[in-house]
Order: sequence, then C-alpha cells, then structure tokens
Amino acid sequence: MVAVTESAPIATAARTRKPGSPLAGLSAYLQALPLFLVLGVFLLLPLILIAIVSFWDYDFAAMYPDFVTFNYTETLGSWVTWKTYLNTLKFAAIVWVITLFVGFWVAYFLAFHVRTASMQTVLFLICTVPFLTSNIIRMISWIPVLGRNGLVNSALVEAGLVSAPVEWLLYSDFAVVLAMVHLYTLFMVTPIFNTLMRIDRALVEAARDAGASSWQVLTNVILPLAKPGMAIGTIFVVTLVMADFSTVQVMSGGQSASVALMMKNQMSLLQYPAAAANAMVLLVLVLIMVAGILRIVDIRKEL
Amino acid sequence: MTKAAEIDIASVSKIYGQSTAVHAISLKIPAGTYCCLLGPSGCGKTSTLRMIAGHESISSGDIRLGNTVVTDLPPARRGTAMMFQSYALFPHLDLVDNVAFSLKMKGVDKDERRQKAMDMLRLMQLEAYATRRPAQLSGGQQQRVALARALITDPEALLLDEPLSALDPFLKIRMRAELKRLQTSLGITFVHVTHSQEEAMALADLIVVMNDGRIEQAAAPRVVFERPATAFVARFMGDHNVISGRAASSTNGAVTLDVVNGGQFTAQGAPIEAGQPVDIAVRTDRVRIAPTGVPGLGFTGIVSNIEYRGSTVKLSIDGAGIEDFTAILDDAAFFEQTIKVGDAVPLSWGEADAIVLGRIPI
Amino acid sequence: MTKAAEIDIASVSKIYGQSTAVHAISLKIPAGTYCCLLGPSGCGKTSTLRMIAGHESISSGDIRLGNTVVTDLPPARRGTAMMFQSYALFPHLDLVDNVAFSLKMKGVDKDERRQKAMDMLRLMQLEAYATRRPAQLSGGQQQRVALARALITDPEALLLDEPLSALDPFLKIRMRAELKRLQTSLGITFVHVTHSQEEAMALADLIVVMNDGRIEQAAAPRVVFERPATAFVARFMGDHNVISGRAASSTNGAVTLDVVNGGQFTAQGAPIEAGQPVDIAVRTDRVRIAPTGVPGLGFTGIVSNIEYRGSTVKLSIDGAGIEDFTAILDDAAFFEQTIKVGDAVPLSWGEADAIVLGRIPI
Amino acid sequence: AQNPITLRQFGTGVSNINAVAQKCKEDLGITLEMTAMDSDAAAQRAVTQPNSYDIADIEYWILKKVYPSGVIQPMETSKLKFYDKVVPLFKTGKLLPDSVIAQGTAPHTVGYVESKDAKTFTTSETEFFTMMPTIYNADTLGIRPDLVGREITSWADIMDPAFKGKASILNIPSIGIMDAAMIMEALGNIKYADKGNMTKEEIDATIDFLIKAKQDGQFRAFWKSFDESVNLMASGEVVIQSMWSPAVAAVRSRGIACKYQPLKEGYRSWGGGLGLASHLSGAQLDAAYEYINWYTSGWVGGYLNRQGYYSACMDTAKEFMSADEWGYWIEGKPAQGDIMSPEGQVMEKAGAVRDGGSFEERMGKVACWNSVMDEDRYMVRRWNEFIAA
Amino acid sequence: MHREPRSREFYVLAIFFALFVVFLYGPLSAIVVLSFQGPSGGLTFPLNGVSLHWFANLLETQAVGDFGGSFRRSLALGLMVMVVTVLVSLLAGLAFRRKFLGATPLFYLAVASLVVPSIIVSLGIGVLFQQLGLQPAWYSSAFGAHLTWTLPFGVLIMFAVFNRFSPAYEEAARDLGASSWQTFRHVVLPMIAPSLIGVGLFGFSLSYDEFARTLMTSGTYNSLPLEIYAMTTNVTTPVLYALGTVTTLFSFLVIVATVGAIFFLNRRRTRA
Ligand SMILES: Nc1ncnc2c1ncn2[C@@H]1O[C@H](COP(=O)(O)OP(=O)(O)OP(=O)(O)O)[C@@H](O)[C@H]1O
Ligand SMILES: Nc1ncnc2c1ncn2[C@@H]1O[C@H](COP(=O)(O)OP(=O)(O)OP(=O)(O)O)[C@@H](O)[C@H]1O
Ligand SMILES: NCCCCNCCCN
Ligand SMILES: [Mg+2]
Ligand SMILES: [Mg+2]
Repeated sequence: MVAVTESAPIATAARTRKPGSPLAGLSAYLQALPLFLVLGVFLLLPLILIAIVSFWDYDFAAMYPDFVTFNYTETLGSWVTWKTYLNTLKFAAIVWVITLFVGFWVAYFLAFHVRTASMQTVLFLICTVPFLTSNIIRMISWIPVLGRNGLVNSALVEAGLVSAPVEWLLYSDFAVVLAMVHLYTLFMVTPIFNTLMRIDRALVEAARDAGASSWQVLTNVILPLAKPGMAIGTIFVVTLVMADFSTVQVMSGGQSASVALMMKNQMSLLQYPAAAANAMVLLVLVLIMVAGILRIVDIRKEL
Repeated sequence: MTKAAEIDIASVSKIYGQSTAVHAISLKIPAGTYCCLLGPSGCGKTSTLRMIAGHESISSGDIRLGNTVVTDLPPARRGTAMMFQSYALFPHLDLVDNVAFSLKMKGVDKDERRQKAMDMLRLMQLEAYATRRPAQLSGGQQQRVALARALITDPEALLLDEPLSALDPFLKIRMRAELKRLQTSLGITFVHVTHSQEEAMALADLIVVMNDGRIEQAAAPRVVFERPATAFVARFMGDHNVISGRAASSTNGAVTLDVVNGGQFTAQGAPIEAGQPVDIAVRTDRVRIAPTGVPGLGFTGIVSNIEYRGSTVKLSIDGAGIEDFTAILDDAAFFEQTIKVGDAVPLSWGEADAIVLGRIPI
Repeated sequence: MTKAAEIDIASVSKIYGQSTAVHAISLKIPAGTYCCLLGPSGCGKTSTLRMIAGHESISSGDIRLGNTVVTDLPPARRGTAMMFQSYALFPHLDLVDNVAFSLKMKGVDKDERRQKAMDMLRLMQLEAYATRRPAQLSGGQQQRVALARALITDPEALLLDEPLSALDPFLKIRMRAELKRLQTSLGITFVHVTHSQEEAMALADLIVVMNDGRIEQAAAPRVVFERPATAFVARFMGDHNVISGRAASSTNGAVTLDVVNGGQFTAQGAPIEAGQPVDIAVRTDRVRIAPTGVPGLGFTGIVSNIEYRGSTVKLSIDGAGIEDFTAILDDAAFFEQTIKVGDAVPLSWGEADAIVLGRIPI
Repeated sequence: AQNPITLRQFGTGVSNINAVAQKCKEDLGITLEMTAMDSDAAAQRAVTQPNSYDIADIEYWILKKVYPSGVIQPMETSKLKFYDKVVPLFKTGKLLPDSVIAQGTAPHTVGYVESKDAKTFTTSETEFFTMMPTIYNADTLGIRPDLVGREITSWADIMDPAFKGKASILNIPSIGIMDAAMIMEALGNIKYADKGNMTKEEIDATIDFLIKAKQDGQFRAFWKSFDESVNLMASGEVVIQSMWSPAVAAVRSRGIACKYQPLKEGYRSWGGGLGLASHLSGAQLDAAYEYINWYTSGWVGGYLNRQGYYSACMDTAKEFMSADEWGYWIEGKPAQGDIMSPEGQVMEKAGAVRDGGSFEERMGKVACWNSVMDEDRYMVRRWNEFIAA
Repeated sequence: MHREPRSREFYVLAIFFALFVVFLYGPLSAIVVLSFQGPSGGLTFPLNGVSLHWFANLLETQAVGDFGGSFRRSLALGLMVMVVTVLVSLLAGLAFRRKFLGATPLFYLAVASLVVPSIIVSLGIGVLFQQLGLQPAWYSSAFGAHLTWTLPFGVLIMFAVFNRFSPAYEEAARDLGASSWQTFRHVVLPMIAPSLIGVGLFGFSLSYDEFARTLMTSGTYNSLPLEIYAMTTNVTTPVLYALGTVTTLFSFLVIVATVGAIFFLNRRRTRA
C-alpha cells in the first residue's frame, strides 16, 4: 500500500503536467520500477546466467566456468535435437490447430449464440472450473479413461465396436495431444471470446444485408476480426506446448520426447550446461515464433 | 437502377419477450417515396425498419415489398438494402472491398466486382480513397461509403437508420441534400429513420410520426406541419403550441374550449360534445404581439424566456393557464419593440391558425 | 452564489507536439456572460476550454480569472468548474455521493456534505433519485446531476463542453432553456462549447466563432448574425449566402463586385481597391422571388433543390456564377406560386441585405 | 524426549516415510521434516540447493554425481554406532566372502573417501563413509502370470514377440541402460567387458537395439516412478516389465496376480543411504549422527524389510521383526500366519512364499548395479535419442 | 413471453459446446468415480467396491508427504503472489498510461516473461540462487518465479483496462478539488476494482497450480503441486483421486459462490 501512496499522486496527472515539476517526470519511472525489478531479477538475470552457463564445461559431476561451444555443437549437431524439435513443433502445430478450432467454435457459440450476458458468464465459468484444478490431476485422470481396460475401451468392446481394446488411446502421441488440448484449450477460448464480444453486431447484419450466408459472414467478417484474439491465444498455446514436459512424459508413457523434456532429463542428470544450451535454443525459437505473431497483431492496441 | 417497390406493412407487431415495441402498425409507402420515420427515442422506429429489412423477426402481421410477401425472407432476398446508424463499415477491408462485399458474396469474380465497386466509389467521389480503410475517413466520407455499399446491391428500397446522427451540423446539412438528390435521381423508395423533425421535413415525401410503438400520423410534411393529427404530433413537430382544455361549445366548424384555471379559446374543427377533453394547436409563427380583436384568438401573458434565433426570435410566455406558450417573431418585428423577460405582452393569432387536434385510440 | 469572474485570455496558444491547435487567441469574457465557443470540428474549442479549466497546459500566453492569473494553477484552485461532454459521472457512486464529491475532497464531514448535496439535487429536481447510480438515469437527468456536481463547488465560472450533444433533439431544447435560466439566476460566467449555431444563438450573450485555431469573430449573437465579420462566419452561421468576386468599383459606402464568369453585385461597405478579392453576404431570408429593379441586387437562376421546413421553404438556386445560392421563403408565399426543381426564377433583395465581409489576417 | 533440533531430509517417497519421522520424534525428540519428491527432482535438489536440506536420502549411483560437487560431507565411521552391522555388500561389494563383485556403480565404489575434504572416492574401506546405507534391493522382471501364459526364465523373455506392446523398462537412463544390458547379454547380442562402464561402441549397440525394439512396438511405455510401474501392471497395460519388489507387492495387494520373477542371469540391484549435508556442524551435526544411529538401530530396518526392501543393518532389524516375518521376508520361508504391511493391512496369506527366495538367494545373485559410467554424457545423449526415436 | 426461434447453427454449436464440456469434465468425472473406490481399489477401472474410505484417508497422515503443510505453503504463496501481482500490475498499468523511456522494452520484457518456457525460468532462477549462494525457498525464489508468470497476465489485463479508461473521470475529480491521491483513491481505484479482483484471482490461481516454475526454486519445502506430483510417484491409492475430487469441488463452489454474488449484486443494482 505504501508504494501506491507514494506514486499514485501522479496517476492522473498526464494532462496537467507542468514543466519544472521533476516529480511528474519521475513518477512513471517509479511506478514502472517494481515491474522492472521483479522481471529484471527473476527473468532477465536468470536468462543471462543461463546464456553464460551454456558455454561452460561439465562432466558427470559438476560444471566448470569456461568458454566452450560444444554444448551448442552437440545440441545442434545431433539428429536427436532436430528430431525432438520437429516432434515438439509437431505437437505444437497439432495442438494449435485443434485448440484454435475448438476454442473458436466454443467462443463463437458463447459470444454469438448465447443471448443473455448472465448465461454467457455461467457457461464461460463452467468451462473455467476444470482449469482451476490441479493440472497434474487433470492429466493423470485421462489414464483410467483411455487405458487398455479403461472406460473408453470397455465401452467400445462392450458395444461390439471393436473386438480388442484400442491400443493407441493411451501412451501415444494421440494421448499427448488429447491431454494438451484438454489442458490448454481455455487459453484459446478466453482471448477469442474477448475479441468476439467486441465485434459490433451491426457488422454481422450489414453482411447479411449484403447477401452473405452464415458461412460467408463467418469467413468474411467474424474470422478476420477475431484474428487478434486468435493470435493472443496462439501465443499462449504455442508457448505452453513448446515448454511442456510433463504431459509428453506421462501421456506418451515415456515413448515420446519434447524439447523441454530433453532439457529436463539433462537437468535431472545434472548436465546443466547442456540444458542451458538447449534452453537458449528453445528460447530463441519461441521468441522468434512469438515475434512473428506480434508482427501480425499489435497486442498493445488490441488489448 | 430505376425499379422501386411499394412497401406495405400490414398489422405488424414486434414483441421483445414480455414487452411490445411495435403495436400492430399498418402503413403503405408508395414506390419511389422518400419516407421518414420520426419519433422520440424508444418509439419503435428502429424496430420497424429492421423488420422491413429482415434483421428482426416479425412477431405478427405481414410486410409486402412490391408483389412479394417478404415476412419470412432473409434480408438479402428482400430487395432492400440497409444503411446502418454507425455505418457498420467492415474495419478490416478497404473501401473497394467494403463496397464490393455483396458482389463477393454473390460470387462475382474479383476483377468485375472491383470494377463495379470503383464505379460506385467514383459516383460518390471517393475514388481517391479506394484503398483506405474506413478508420482513415471522416464521418461524411464514411457515410458515402456506407451508401455506396448499400446501393451497389441495386435495391428496390433503401433503409436508413439515423444516417446523419453522427455528423456535425455543418456536414449534416450537406449530406442531407446529397441524400435527397440521390433518391430523386435513383427513383427508389427510401425509408429513413430520424428523430429530427427538421431532417424529416427537409427530406420526406411522407412523414410517419410514431409514438410508443404506434403511428400517430402518416402524411406529407406539409400536412403533418399544418394539420398535425394529434397533440403528440403537434408538440413533437415543435412549431405548434398545444392548448388542452374541455370543450365548451361547438358552432360552424369551430370549437370553443375552456382551459382549467385559464382562458377560453376558439379553434377550427369538427364539433365536439361539451365537457369532452380537447386539444387545439396554434402555430407558433403566426402569433403576433398585438391585442386580439376576436375573443378566443389570443391572450395576455408574461414573457419567461427570449431566445434569439437569427432571422427570428422565440418568446416563451406564461398566462391564461398555459405554460411555455411559444411565439416566433420575425427579428425585425421583434427588435422594433423592446420586450424583456417579465414583461406582460398581448398575443393574438388568426382564425385559421388554431385547429382542433384529434386523439388516436390506444 | 452570485460572484462571477471576468475571463481574460491573452495571446494563448496550444501546441500539441508539432501541430498548433490554438493560435495565440485573445478574448475577454465579461463577468456574468453566457459565452458560446462555436466552430467546426477540430477548430480548437475544446482545447481552449480545457486551458481555461486547467486540464490542458497553456503552451504560451496567459489566462486571468477575475484578478488572478491562473495560468499555472491546478483546476480546483481556479474558481472554475467543468461539465464534461459525456458528463463523466462517477459510475460507482450514487447521485448524492457524486454531487458531494468535491465536499468530501475538501474534508467536509459526511452529514453536512450529504445535506448540501441533497439541497443541490432538490434544486435540480432530482431528490427522488438521490440513491440511484448514474447508469440508472436518462440522459437529461444525468446532465442535471453533472450540473449539480459542478455547481456545488460554487464556481465563478462554469465551463461546459458540448453539454447537449448527447441528448435527443426534444430534450436538447428543454435542457437549453434550463441552462439559460440557471445562468441567469446564478449570474456566473458560463463558457459553453458547441458546434451548433442554433444552440449558440439561443443561449449566448457572446458568441465566439473559431476556425482553425483562430477567433474569426467575437460578438453578440445579433451582430454575428447580422454583420458576420468574415466569409467563414457568414457561411458557418448558415443564414447568409456568400458571394465571392473582385471589386469593380466603390462608391458612396457601396462596393460593386464582379463574379468570375457571372454577374455583377452591389453591397454595403467601405470602399475597396478595384481588382481586390472581395466577399459579400446576402441574407437568405431576405431573398424574394421577383425581378429586381436595381441592378446588382438580384439575378435569375435555376432551382436545384427545394427543402420544406414547415413555416418556411428553402430553395437552392444556381446561376450568375454562383452555386447553391439559398433563398428562404415563407411557406405561404412559396405555396402561392408553383416552383419546381429546374425552373428558372428571378431573385432579388434589398440594398441593406447585402454587406461586404472582412478577412482576418492569418 | 524434547529436542529443539530440526533436521530436514529429502528423498524419494520410497524411504521418506512419515512414520519414520513420527517414530524419530518419539524416540529422540528430534523433529524430522521430510520432503518427498520424484527421483529427478531429488538429484537436482541435492546439487543445486545444498542449503535446503540437512540429510540427503539418495541412491548410490546419483551420489557418484552429487558427492564431487561438495555438498555432502563424509561421515566418520567411528561415530556410526552400527557401522559394524552394515551388510558387507556396502563395504566390499561382496555379500559373502566368496561372492563375485557385481558390475556397475556398486555402493562400495562410492562409499569411501580418504579424508574429510576429499572429492574423489577410494576403492577400499577408510574411516570416512560418504553415506550410511539404509535401503537396497534387487530388481528383476515382474510378470502377470495370468497373462504371460508361459514360463519366464530370462531377461531375454521381455523381447518375446508374444509380448509386443505389452512390455516396459525403466526410463531413468542410469537404470534403464542396465536393464537393456541385461537383456542384450541374455539375448546373446553382445558380451560387455563391463556393462557398468560401457564403451561408446557398446552404448551405441545397446541403444540401437533399444531403438529398434521400440520402433517395432515392443514396448507399451517406459516408466519412471513407482506408481507408474504399479499402474501399468495392475491395469494390464503391461504384462512383463522391469520391476521393484514392493511394486509387485502393491499390485498383489489389489488381488491381482503378479510375480517378482527370478531370472537365470541374476538381478539388477540398487542401494540408497543417508548423507550429511556439508553445512552441518555442531549440535546439528551431532543430532544428524544421532538420527542416523537411531535409523540403523532396527526399528526403521524392520519397517523397510516389511515393505519388501532390505535394511542395511540386518541384525538390528531382526530384533524388530517377528520370527514369522523374518522367516517370510528374509529367509524365504512360507508364512506361518498372515503377513501384514507396515500400515497393518494383510499383504500375504499364510502359506505364501516370497518370490525369489531368501535375502541371500536374492542379493547373492546380483549381476549389476545401477550405474553412472565414464561415458555418462554420451550415454545420456544416446538415451535421449532412444526416447525421441 | 415471445421467444425468437433458434437457427440450426445454434443447435449444431450447442451440441458441439456440450461435447466440449463433456470432454472437459469427462476425465474429471472418471477420477471422481474412482475416488469412491473400496479400500482395496486402485487407480484404474474397474471399481473395486464403493466407499468413502479414500476421503477419510485424505484426512489422515499419509505414508509419505505432507498435504497439509504443502497446502498451507501454496495457499500462503498464492496469496503473496496475488497481492504483489495486483500491486505491481496496477503500478505498471498506471506507468504505461504515459510515455516513458523504456516503456516499449519493458512491455516486451513482460511479454517475454509470458512466453519464456517455465522450465527455463525455473532453471535460471535455480542456477542464479546457486551461483549467488542464496538459499532458495518457496517464499523467495519460487515467489519470484511465480511472479514472472502472473505479472505478465496482470500487466496485460491492466493494459486492457486502462486502454478503455476515460481520463474524463480523473479530470472531473481534479476539477472537483481532489488531489492526485484522492483522485486515485476515490475514483480510479473503485472504478477498476473489479479488474483488480480479477487480476488477483488470476494471480492466485496461476500461482496455486504452478508446477514447472516451482520445480527448481521451491527450496526445502514442497508446494502443493510438487507434493502432488511427488505423491503420484509413490502413492498408488485412490487417495490422490479423492484429493482431485475435493479440489475440483472446492473450485466449483468458489465459482458458484462468485456467480451467485454477481447475480445478487446485479439484482440489487437494478432494483435500487
Ligand atoms: N433487442 C431488444 N430486446 C428488448 N427490447 C428491445 C430490443 N430492441 C429494442 N427494444 C425496445 O423496444 C422499444 C423500441 O425500440 P427501438 O430501438 O425500435 O426504438 P427507436 O425508436 O429506434 O429509438 P431510438 O430513437 O432511441 O433509436 C424500446 O423500448 C426498446 O427498449
Ligand atoms: N491531445 C492531443 N494531441 C494532439 N492533438 C490534439 C490533441 N487534442 C486535440 N488535438 C488536435 O487539436 C485540434 C483542436 O482540437 P479540439 O479538440 O480543441 O477541437 P474541437 O474544436 O473541440 O473539435 P470537436 O468539435 O471535434 O470537439 C484538432 O486538430 C485536434 O486533432
Ligand atoms: N491450472 C491453471 C489454472 C489457471 C487459470 N487459467 C485460466 C487461463 C485463461 N486464459
Ligand atoms: Mg433507433
Ligand atoms: Mg471538442
């Protein structure tokens, strides 16, 4: 509260700033300082350190300050890295497509087909509840559903649809993707819902008036205008998938790899410089992807 | 672009949940008419227009356009085009694409539709802005784009919901003239929603005054102005004083009424049973500052407000049981005398300037 | 509540980054005046008002209120109160707390400030709504709350930025009268920004017409109307035709001018060197349909548009090198004849109805 | 007893049991704060957050990585009351004097250092013990006898095409590689010079073999934690997999047939112990010794034995077990009465005989230990390739 | 009552939405069902008897781990993160309303904070503390790690809020004699309070369930997600599912209460 007391006076002074009042110029900096300090100490500094460590040497027991590049050459020179990155990107792409599809239609339904604001709120919250429970529990809760003798297989076998349990439901890429979609779809629904709610309903009528079918309204008006929301959702989902290790580990039954899982394995075996090099490569990749998305939408404006 | 359609609205109602926004209105708008729907906020103008356009379902009744009953047709198959209040231009498309939108929906190929859209933009003198987005245009330019977008569908009727309300007064008058010119040259039916009497008067061939979901009067502007059908219309049009009282006697096409705690007035109209409530209207611009010779055609009151209007001056006067009686005087005539707020002045008007108003059954 | 302050604006400019919104304007608004700042969109009205209020820094020049130079004072210490365009009522507070806000800021204790706020609400006939939130009020009621909130600070000057623009026309006229009445009874200085000529005429003691960051004319409404200082003012006020040409000869307080590819006209005014550009103004409501006896006081043109206005009719006429010349005719006079668009009509006006306009140096 | 001292211990859930802390409080008055974590987190915690714990409860193979970083201080054997009772396996690598020392990171190879601050291990017994051993066991294949449908006798059986998509091994590189090595040798694919310290070529051969098996769909999953192995087996996802003895018991306790299958090639073994954090000194250090001495004094040993693990001080543990329990768990005898779990549930009915027989039969047939090899970095890289393949 | 007919699109989408909800809740209901296993039931189907055994067991001390302690830590950490997120985001939101040198880099730093993979942040902070010889703990390093996750959300939300916040309200307050502090306290704060509550709840729930960023930063004691994760590696009983059921039920109740409160407030507002 103290921090607010000190800096709040300037909160509103934007238009009344007078030359010669040094505090006025200072206040924005004071207000921004806590954010900068937190991010500086807990994000910037650690990242710099990781960058440094990625050039250190190590053996099976410890790491040694040095300047070696083999962490990178080993990482980038191995087909495993490439394969893992491809695999991770594959997950990201598939999960992105599915969450975008599902997220869009769910948000679209809520925004355009649910008539009252209170019903919108209720339905949206219904979607939110599962996201407030432990991710780990949510993930492992798939196992009894998808297993060889799980709910789905029992039902399928009992219904006579298959003669033997379907094996690929669990411990497979399918399972990984399913769990990720389960975990991350809300991150797509929320921003898309927000942008859809801001679309002027008159635009839809104008389009109908111009002879657009429902489908044409969707493709020519709503989709283009929903782009900012989809972009923000994409940032969330893509970065979450790129950084995921536990879902891949658990749902693939250890049969599949992701970049973060590879990093985590290296970390578990105390190979920090290798993990750091991996981290830098992953970081650069993710930042490039996000920068690409940010070129398409100016999120500062679209918020 | 010369086809026009009559619009026939038969006992149309609009019910939202529990409340009725439009009460079984009936109205015929002849082909090629410039029709203005006029009325205070919430009276059902937009609802009516949107039912014609097909953006709102019709709760009961039927609407016919030309020879087709359009009650259940989707907007695009009605032969109408709508211009939205805030224009509803597509923010993600440039002007050409905005205007070409309906052609694209129809599957017209790209070159052809861009060609046609450019022609339309040229007509609206907007070709220089063809590649701009709507946000980069002024209000007046946006309006012309909205018009272009509506007209490219070659409609039989153009429906406009407060097309001028977002413009500044300067521009409003210019755009008004442009609208009228356009309607005359296209010859199609225009239905234009407004809550400005001035706008309706300036534009309309047919003014439809609505109140509380009902039509109070539908007539030519001159009729609405000179012979307002009801007290509401007279008051709403703003150029009449409405005096309410009870009929005292009726003779010779003239009715005499008593104002509670006030004077007695005479007005032209059909006989009314004594004791019945009656409203009369007195044209504000026919009131003179002069003692009346004929009783019932004037009174003396206290000036409560003076508003300068340029070529005229508006006086508000209280007296004879009437509050806020308005007299519009020519500026020259007014400034010849020296009238101040608080002065007592004699007012009078001619026999033909006071008429009896009707009441609509509810 | 009777103190009022003169507002003295001396060479005040407002510069936003690279662009100058207000160009060194000077203006004295006498104490107790109802002053309207009038002008087209973007001309600098709001910037000027906000500099007076203290919500915008003054780039150069000084502003004095009464005897105090307020240039560097914060808003609350200037003795002004501001009413915002969309009212800016605090949505989280009920009416009493909205109105009592400034007292609370001053540390007035709860009972006393609620008492005073209730008095103020009573004055505005809003006491019944005291516990409502602003969102639960109509536009007109909100406006009165905003007024109450501003007036409770007991200001020497009340500053209003387009206070009526959000209201429907019906309400606009009522609230206009209320504002005027209030100003008269309080006796304090009002500075009211509008872009409606009608509003300014109706309300102001002093109209300040601005254009492009400069003052074109500051005078009483009648002067602005009858003797517009510049072509811009004449055009903007809308009741004059402006005819531009080059001076041919000057005699006897009358100037004769030639219109390019058109006729020759005469107007009252100081002599002007032959060949110099000159603008004259002809009052639209003084134009008659009749051949002129005196050369230079009329022409014959083609009717391009007819707009019905109730008690008057507006004709647009092209001819003699002039486009869109306007004539306002009395309805009775108009309907006696049968004039249609496309007809050629002779127009004429009196000697006193045409005046030479000035030009402001830029 | 009232003791103001608090000791913070971390480790995997295998041995970070609340009952131990409770009993410790009762017996010593020392407050033991235990944090259980998965094995990956435990390794990282040990090295990167040395101040966050007082007692490290870790495995010997990870100690090989942890100790050189200086976060663990050697303990003086003289202060360890039951040092003499420690099973010789931890001192010499031999259970019995004539046993062959198994390959891999055998506990005794990382058990001793020369001095208080030595960073390297010695090969023979000294007065400085890196960790006090507490828990160990021999792992083998677990099977679902009802579902495998045939006799299982060799590590090679896990590769039987009949079990395609129903087999599993561990996904902790240092452990999984040893499973793989056992399988490779059993299949006769290779003869390692020292499978606990493979050459790059041997690593390549092993991983390539695993990759091929994986791509052929032999494996259903790779497990990393106790529960996963239990669930895989109990749900029938897998019918044959590398398994721990208590995990087999956990499956059985649900009424599902599961066998801890002794194999002719022998077992893959592991061991864990308690290490002292470097920062410990003074009263804290004394308390830590006191705690470790209490830990090895028998009560905990009995508890661990009863779970199906083995205590490092068998003699002390024996005093805390009934004759029947001792007979069943350690001597491989048929149970006289019902065998109860430490929590008091019936684990085995009277008459049951423990799979794999007695302690000596099991621990006497250890073929290798979980290992950290010289080529650890290379091996881990290749292991990642296997997982990614 | 006059009802508008629904389009076919509505029904198709309503079914899609319903399926989505089933998808969301399906596995959760599986663990809810499984949490009612009999005493000898396992983590997978089929059910082995029906009982409340595992709920009772949840209240007892487990063989390993400490639900209670880790729950209290996560609760405390969540609350700390909540408070700091609200304060720091609010201040940053206020700062970003004006131009200042470095505003854009700081904004993108916040965005970066959102997109940098959690495990990297965790590793970085872990290594940082190690190199500095600092003691990591849930209330220091993990706290900071969580803030790098919650602050970007907070800042983005405040950005959105102030994008739509009309300065006219503040000017009106200043005009009425309010000091800057009074303007903030009596006008800005109450008006943005709902958003601040939103930021707070968001911060809390993000922190409360954060796993990856706590992994290398939690110090001696586990947070609840770490504890649950550790438990999953050792506990093979449905007590885990009982925990899942209870936490789901808990958040469901919180949401129902919130919705109820919103309805109640709306009703009162419209009646007033
Ligand atoms: N979607 C709706 N649901 C419920 N009531 C509605 C809806 N739309 C309009 N109404 C109500 O119907 C009545 C008529 O509304 P309508 O919009 O037609 O009025 P209007 O004459 O266009 O008013 P304005 O001049 O304010 O635009 C109003 O009382 C309005 O509140
Ligand atoms: N904060 C600002 N920064 C930059 N330019 C501004 C700013 N505010 C106003 N301007 C510019 O200054 C000029 C005058 O603006 P101002 O708002 O005073 O006009 P106005 O007469 O009130 O117009 P309107 O009738 O549209 O309200 C305009 O060109 C406007 O674009
Ligand atoms: N399991 C984490 C829950 C946190 C809430 N997430 C909501 C995300 C919406 N963008
Ligand atoms: Mg409307
Ligand atoms: Mg303005």
